[in-house]
Amino acid sequence: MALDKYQIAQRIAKELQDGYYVNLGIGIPTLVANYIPEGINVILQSENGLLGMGPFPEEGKEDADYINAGKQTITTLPGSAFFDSAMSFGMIRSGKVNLTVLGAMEVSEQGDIANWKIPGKMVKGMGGAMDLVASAKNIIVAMMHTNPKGESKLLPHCSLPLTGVQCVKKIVTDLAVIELTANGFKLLERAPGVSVEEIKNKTAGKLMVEGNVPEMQF
Amino acid sequence: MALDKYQIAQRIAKELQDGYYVNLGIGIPTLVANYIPEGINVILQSENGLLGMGPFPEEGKEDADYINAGKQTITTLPGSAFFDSAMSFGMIRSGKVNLTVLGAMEVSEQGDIANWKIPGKMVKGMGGAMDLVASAKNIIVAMMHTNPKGESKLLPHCSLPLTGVQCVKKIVTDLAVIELTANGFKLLERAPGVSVEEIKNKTAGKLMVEGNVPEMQF
Amino acid sequence: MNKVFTNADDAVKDISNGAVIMLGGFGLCGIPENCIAALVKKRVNNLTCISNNAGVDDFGIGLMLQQKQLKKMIASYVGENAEFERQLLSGELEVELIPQGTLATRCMAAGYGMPAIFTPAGVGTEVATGKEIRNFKGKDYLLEEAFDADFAIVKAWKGDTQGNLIYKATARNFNPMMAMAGKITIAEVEELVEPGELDPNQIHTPGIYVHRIFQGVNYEKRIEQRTVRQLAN
Amino acid sequence: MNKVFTNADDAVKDISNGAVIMLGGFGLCGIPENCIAALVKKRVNNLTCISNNAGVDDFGIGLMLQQKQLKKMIASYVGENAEFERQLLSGELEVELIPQGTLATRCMAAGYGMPAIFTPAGVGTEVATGKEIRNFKGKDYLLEEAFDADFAIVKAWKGDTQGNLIYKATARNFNPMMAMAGKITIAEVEELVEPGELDPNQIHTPGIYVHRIFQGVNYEKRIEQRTVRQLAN
Repeated sequence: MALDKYQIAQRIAKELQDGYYVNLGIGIPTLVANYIPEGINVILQSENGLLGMGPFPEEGKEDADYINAGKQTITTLPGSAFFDSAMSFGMIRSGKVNLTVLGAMEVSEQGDIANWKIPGKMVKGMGGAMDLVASAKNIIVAMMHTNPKGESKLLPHCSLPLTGVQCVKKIVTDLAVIELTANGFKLLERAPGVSVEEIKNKTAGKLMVEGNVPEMQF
Repeated sequence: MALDKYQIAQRIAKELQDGYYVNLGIGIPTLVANYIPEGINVILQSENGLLGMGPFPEEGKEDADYINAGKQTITTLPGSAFFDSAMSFGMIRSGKVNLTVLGAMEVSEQGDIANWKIPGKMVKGMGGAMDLVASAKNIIVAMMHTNPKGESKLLPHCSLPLTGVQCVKKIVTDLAVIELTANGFKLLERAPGVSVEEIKNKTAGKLMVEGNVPEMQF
Repeated sequence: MNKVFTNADDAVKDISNGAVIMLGGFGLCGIPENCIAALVKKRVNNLTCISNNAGVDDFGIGLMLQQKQLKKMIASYVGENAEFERQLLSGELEVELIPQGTLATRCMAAGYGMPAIFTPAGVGTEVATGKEIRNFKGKDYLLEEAFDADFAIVKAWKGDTQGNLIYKATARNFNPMMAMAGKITIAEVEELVEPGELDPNQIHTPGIYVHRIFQGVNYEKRIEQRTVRQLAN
Repeated sequence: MNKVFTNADDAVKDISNGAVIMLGGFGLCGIPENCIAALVKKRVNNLTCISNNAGVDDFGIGLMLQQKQLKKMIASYVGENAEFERQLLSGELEVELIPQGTLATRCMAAGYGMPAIFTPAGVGTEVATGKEIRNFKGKDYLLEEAFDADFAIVKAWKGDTQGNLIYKATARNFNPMMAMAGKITIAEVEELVEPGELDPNQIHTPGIYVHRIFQGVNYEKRIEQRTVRQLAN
């Protein structure tokens, strides 16, 4: 059965390691914060200027001056630090952020990603995504395997304007965990009960399948 | 009579205007701070990271963490701000410092300045001088008119390695106030009792003298 | 040397049609509410605005968009503004969308006296169109020029009459870089104090960068996405 | 994730011969005294040191010079050190003197992920020799590359166990940029506290930049030019 967005976040959380500084994009990536494994310490970077992002505030304790990159009200944690946007993207560009998780509209076999613009339809802007994908050492995409029309979002080449090139390392969808290799997409894990065949059918780009592909563990 | 170093500083202080941010180099320039005219507010920038430098501390109140660019113990004033060296030279490069006063070994007719190195003899380094002369809008040199051997320090061309090119706007020496023009040195004022003839004799570069040259007023 | 202005109307008095203006803030957080209101009231137009976002329809820069005061908007994300999208798609508004880090760093470059910077953001995308690409140690970077703004308008938490500023929490965002970048920098603060009341070790923007300062009034500080704690899943 | 080290010996243990090291401080102000002492004790050699100054004969980096531990020194001003001058003139020590702002900005560039910066400092002088010159809007600038240091060693006033740092007064100087620039950054602090004890709004170096931290001991904090107030003239 395909994962829901919470389970996608839960699976991605397993990629976290102790001491990681992590930037979580808007949408499913934000949910990853709810599943940080016990016993490891992960520090969330919010590119508007905060390290050590805490949970949402309790009702009535929202402060307009405390927001995350999704403009949501947030709190700090012991050890948090505020900084300006130049320093924020400085730490991103200099590779200090260990992992970036973000959503995508399309990912190509080469690891290209498109997630900021649909010509003639949607003009929202790239925000910090282009900086993040151009610099992060490790980039995981969290997305549905297909778009609302049922078309694959894992393509030989992106059709939409790119956000970055050859940068995605891993994709976690509702159906699969996929690694980006020199030879294209490689299937690492299946969602529980989802067949290799179904994943193949819903992956427009070349998909390598080696041996027995295990089901995701939670 | 030739000025002493205190009088040179005193004469330079007359160039200060209300609201000026000023960087004073080591030596005679530092003394300028003692002669800031009444009624005007001048803020001193120390390039190691302080705006609003105050006087030296009282005996016994020296703090090793409070120093100026000459490594002297200093104090702050109400409204002071500390910052790092990158921001310090940022404000210098972006032209926020209104006036820079520094010493020199040689100045040329073109406004070139040499003050950091005597090949084979003295190797101290340029410190912040190259940044200051490359960026400051207004640069006044404070120096003796001649070197200890009696040779002119105002030359057709500098013989020593340059600190910056075509940057000096004005020179105040023990003998004269001189402006840098497209046509070379221009004599503006004489030290009290010093003749135009003497200044001419001690100026190796071309010196323009127009009309009656007034004595400096203090 | 008096940097203190009475109010926003006074501080923005000489901003005229066609000016290039930077405005601090991220979303609606840390925006110069008072100055925006004054610019709306003043109906100055043909402006080029440099700001991370374009506000929402009825707050922030959105208020100026409603009155069609903008000729051009340079931003990184404009997703919450229907009027913006309408003006963009109809061609009424010129828009330059650039990566957020590039926006921040082009402000910083101006404030630090650097004419241009190199960034990898946008390499291989349409953002790179027409830009110089240069390879350093095997990686490609775009050459991006420093901004050149007539005015920078920022919002701080506390400030003193010499122009020293302290921002609060994530309301800091673009404000410090923009404060450094303006030919004339106008700061509105929630609390204006005398010199000496701010700890010199804690100042985010030294006064040398600030030309005008005033204590703002009636801050709404609207929250864009009020989100409160709930149990996971 | 434990960033806390016992002491300087522990923190510099893996700095080996030939390493490229940045050291914070301006003159003797804000220098990492404990780490310098540990490097002297360790007798690691063939080092390239990037620091604004070279200390004095018997303190700061001067202590390493006495033991001939340096292969190369990159600094802006080295005027207070006779042993330095001797090694330089005799050719024992390789020296690169660069403008102070260039030094600061090349550190900043590394910390901000910018491969190079443009600065007007040194145009027309021997500092420009062999460097690319580029004109922007009528003014010439030198292209200066970001530093690439194995270790950055900085000294802060207060720090927490997550690596957040606060510097004191002018002891800040080069420390924040160097902290950002090291592949491995070691911070020694006068006071090491638990997370939450430092105000997140007042942190100068966020912990993400700091890999190792320890509370230093026995700070001498030597004053180079003790100067006290006297009547003018």
